Amino acid sequence: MAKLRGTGMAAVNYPTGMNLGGDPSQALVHATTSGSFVVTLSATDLGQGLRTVIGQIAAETLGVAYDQVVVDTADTDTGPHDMGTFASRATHRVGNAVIAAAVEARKALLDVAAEEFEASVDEIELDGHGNLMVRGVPARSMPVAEVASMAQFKYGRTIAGRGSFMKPRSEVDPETGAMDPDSTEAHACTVAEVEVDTETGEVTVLSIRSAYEVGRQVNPALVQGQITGGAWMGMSHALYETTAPYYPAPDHSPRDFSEYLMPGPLELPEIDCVVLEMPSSNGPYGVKGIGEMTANSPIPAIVNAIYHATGVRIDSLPVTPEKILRGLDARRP
Amino acid sequence: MTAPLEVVGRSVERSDAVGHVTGRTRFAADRAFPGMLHLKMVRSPLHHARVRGIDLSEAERVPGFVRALTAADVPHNRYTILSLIGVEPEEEFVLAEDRVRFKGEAIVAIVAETEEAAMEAVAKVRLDLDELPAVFDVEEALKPGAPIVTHWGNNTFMYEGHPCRRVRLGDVEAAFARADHIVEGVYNSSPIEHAPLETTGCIAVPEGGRFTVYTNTQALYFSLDNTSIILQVPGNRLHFIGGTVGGGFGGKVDVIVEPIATLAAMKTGRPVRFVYSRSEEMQVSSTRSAWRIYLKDGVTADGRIIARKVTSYADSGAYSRQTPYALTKHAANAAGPYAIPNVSIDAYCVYTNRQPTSAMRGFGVTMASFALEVQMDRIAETVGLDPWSIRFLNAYRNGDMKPHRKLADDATLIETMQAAAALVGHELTAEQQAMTSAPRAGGDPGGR
Amino acid sequence: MTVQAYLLPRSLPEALGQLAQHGLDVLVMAGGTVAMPLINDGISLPSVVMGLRLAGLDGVERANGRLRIGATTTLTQLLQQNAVPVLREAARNTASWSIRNMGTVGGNLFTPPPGGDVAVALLALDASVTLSSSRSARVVSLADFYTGFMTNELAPDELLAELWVPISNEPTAFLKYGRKHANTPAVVTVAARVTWDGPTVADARIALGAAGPHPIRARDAERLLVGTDLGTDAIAAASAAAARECEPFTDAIATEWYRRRMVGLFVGRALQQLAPGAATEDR
Amino acid sequence: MASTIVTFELGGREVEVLVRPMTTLQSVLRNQLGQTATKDGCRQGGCGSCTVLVDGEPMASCLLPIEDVAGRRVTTLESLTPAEGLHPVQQAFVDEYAFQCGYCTPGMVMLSKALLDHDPAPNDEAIGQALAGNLCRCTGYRPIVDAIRHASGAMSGHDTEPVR
Repeated sequence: MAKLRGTGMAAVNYPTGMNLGGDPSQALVHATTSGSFVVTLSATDLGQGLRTVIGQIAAETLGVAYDQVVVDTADTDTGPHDMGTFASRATHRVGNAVIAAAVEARKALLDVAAEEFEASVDEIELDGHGNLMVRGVPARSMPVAEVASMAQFKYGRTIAGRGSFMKPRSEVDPETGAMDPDSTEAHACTVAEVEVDTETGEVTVLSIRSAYEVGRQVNPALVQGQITGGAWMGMSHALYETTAPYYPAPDHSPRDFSEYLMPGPLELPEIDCVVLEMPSSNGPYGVKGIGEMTANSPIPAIVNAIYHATGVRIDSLPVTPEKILRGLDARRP
Repeated sequence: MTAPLEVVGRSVERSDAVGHVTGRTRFAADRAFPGMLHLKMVRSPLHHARVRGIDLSEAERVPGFVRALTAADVPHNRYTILSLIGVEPEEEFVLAEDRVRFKGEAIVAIVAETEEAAMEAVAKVRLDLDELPAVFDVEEALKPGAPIVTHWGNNTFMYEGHPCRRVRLGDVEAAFARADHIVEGVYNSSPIEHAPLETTGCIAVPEGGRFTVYTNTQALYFSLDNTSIILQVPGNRLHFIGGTVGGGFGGKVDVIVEPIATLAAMKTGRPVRFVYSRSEEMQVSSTRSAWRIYLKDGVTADGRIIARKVTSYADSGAYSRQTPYALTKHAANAAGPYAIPNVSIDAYCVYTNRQPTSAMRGFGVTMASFALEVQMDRIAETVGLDPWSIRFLNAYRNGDMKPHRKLADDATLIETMQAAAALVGHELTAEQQAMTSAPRAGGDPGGR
Repeated sequence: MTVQAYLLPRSLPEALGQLAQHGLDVLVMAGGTVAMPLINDGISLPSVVMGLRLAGLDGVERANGRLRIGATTTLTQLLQQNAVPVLREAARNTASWSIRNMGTVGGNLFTPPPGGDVAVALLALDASVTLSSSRSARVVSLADFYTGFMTNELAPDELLAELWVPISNEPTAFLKYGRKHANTPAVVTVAARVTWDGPTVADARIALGAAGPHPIRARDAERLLVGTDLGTDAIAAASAAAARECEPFTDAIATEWYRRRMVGLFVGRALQQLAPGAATEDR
Repeated sequence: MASTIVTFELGGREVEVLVRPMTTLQSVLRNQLGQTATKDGCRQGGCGSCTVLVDGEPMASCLLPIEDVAGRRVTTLESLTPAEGLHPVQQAFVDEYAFQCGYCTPGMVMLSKALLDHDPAPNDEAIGQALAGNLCRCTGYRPIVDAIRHASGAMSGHDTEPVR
């Protein structure tokens, strides 16, 4: 029994968002009289943590603490229009919309404070911990909650903001394909290490190590989560998954999780990554989308590593043990 | 933004963390309503067939049966997600009319008092089907005489008069003629299931002349607007509530359950629950397309790629759903993150008698990246370079024009590769270490 | 069909009586890990179901040189018994923890391939089963129990009540090869046992899972081992014979070609564990 | 079709339900008792999202007729969650970001709780073996394995830093 080891790499780019018929998102922000800010959206959270990062972006822009922001998503009676959560677009599009709404709401808040302090609005600042003050005069300070309450009960005003972001529609030139299909590009480079059993063709992925460039990480733990989960999904796509195991034949299509193969907790490789931040020109705080791309580079990196280990180049996914074994057989004297 | 960031960049606790670990997070199908009915679907057992008749008589006698819905009950029986943004033609049916084009296609919706009664009634619907020849391979589907899946006479989606999405930059044939090496590869993938742990589903509830639909869609307004079109009711009579989705990965952009569940709620005046079983999720719901990608590269002796020709076929299955857009997205990315002066891309969206395919995480790009990055290693081997060097040599930079004629402005491939090399301890040459993605001197060179 | 009645007998006689009364109309279920998914999905629409979980048929005990295993002994209970290493290995490699807490040894005999790993081990151990009806009880060798894909010796009025495993100290090996390291359907399962007469093999058992319509014996391979020293040549010959005589199938997990190849490989690997000079902990 | 009354213990309380024959424990919990922490991912015993403990042992509640549970002790995530704060396993899942969409999380927490009851200091192999029937499509499992190791430390009094 021989076990062969090999290393493979892949480098990829991935577009943020799309241009489908114009790609807009909207957000509304308003302050309650208790001083919390409600961000209202119709975008949904798929588990990537959209609500959390949108709350962070809103808090940053408003100049208040993260726990003062409530994100209310996914109700068409209350949330303004959104295209949906796909195409690595949500943090970028909704984030930009939320910044616009938060800027407007913040301005309304500062206006009330300025009036109350009898100061110019340019002199008012937020300390990020829930207080408004006249710059350089700590004595003239007031909690956001108090100003928000005053806006309603003393001045009869709303503290609210509207925001939208749209990537305009880009028609595709049918002859040349000229188009503007996305907003920015994130990048990844993955190195995978595998071990192949030459008698069974079985592949063990030993490690998946990647560098990602994602513009700006709003929440590094959530970025790490995408990278770790994506590396697993990429490995799963590379070696296991198919709804047509003998494509193009339609037979033997899996009906359940015992037939639909995916690696489990005993197949985990070492997963490691570094994340670079080179802010994009158009993302909120420089964000680029990485929700989708994390499954991409691991696939060719693993396939290239198998070639490096065995000399067998497999050009069809998934790379099953049988394909490798047949490839090894063809090379055996 | 020059001020230091306070909240952005911090790993704050997820706002849904406590909800998730306590099970209090409410998913769409975690709700129950008094008098709620259950919808189950009668599906085609054949890959391709003419529908001659539907006999509901036995099903109607099952205790708990409430009613059946067929194509005639659907006000606008066309299910074409992208019609919202003007993508034509309308070609899929909410419930099948005279023909079924894939195994699992919905034919009759059964609404019953309990799930068990609905399943029993489904089993008792008798279908009279005439099996038709079927096609399962993207290139077989394009041959003369292949069974035709669509209603317009061939098996490709038409892009403004072309059977494929085209990208053209420079002159690939001339560049092939002067290349030192021609490197070719054919790359295949098979369909992949999203496999979210929570299956696709919704509950439609009649409420005072309106319908509230609790759904796990990834795109509330896609779902609402499509439901409005299919049911021919104004959007203001629909109220869609989503929230946390139990895994999407693109599969829940399909708007597949809401229109029929809402119709059933309209017809019965009662809440209706329609949630896919796991086998429906596996065998009926959209998958990631299978791809076949032909790559032909012209390369100089020192490893520069001077021409790349890409011919791609995505297996859309029986209907379009989001796949026509996948090919456009594919075409914009099919040359990879490399500076190649001559590029020709033909990307075909091909119909077969397979379960329809749609969006999935990275769609249009994931399999392009697989093909391109294996091809890059082939090129490296052909010219005698290592895998890192071939990529550094050809990496795109800011200011380079991509094949779809957009100037690169956020390129960081070089920096990303440098970081990966450092992470794994791969030693780069001094030249590679010194490279950046900054625009080339003199702008985008025609003769780079 | 919506289930009209769920019978939960509290003893074997009660179960047999209910079975006699309902006959073919009753679906008998033990752990539910095979039947319940089909019922939940409306693929199986039984009117009357009999559950055996409370019928007192579980338990493992030694009696007269044999191990008696009650049919509804769960795989977890089997795993906790140290009596027979190969059964422990088979149970440990079946399904997931939750499913092992529910699935039963008796039920494993009715699990369609590529399932049924415990049955493979039992076959290699020359196990037999007691088939009881309200009229009588008969003991059938497991090797004679299966008659085809999802068919067997069980008459409509009979229940599989218990299993009998001869206790011996003969070396055994159990190997399951799947695409994952746990909770995985088998590409192939091999259980092997060798009886030595001094330095030569007196008798051998090689049982295969996922290599036929039900767990099967590789009888040609077994015969080829008798009289040999289980050396390299003998193992190679037996492996090749097993690969020839098995009847594997193609499913979502693997093709017939690949399974046949893996039968040869894993029969070889199992026999190597039993060969003289193999690491002693396997003996 | 005669309905029957079944009595069992749920989170320390005796509950009595009137059910049609062979209603599953999963269905009773979700549809009759409103305990929707127990999820519904496949009804085939294949995903682990409906894992509950019966007499302390993890089982797939989608495969368990409620009649079989009569008189037994059922523990769900609702019964595991303290009135205030979180169980150490829950806290470890929060600290390690051991979920994304959250749909597998209730089953994962129940399974992890059972594992640590049986083996207070499991190694990665033991964790992997135990978890192999509980699927997660988002995280790649690593954060879940880390959370269990972290919870193991916390519960044994050797409160460890989050692994991350």
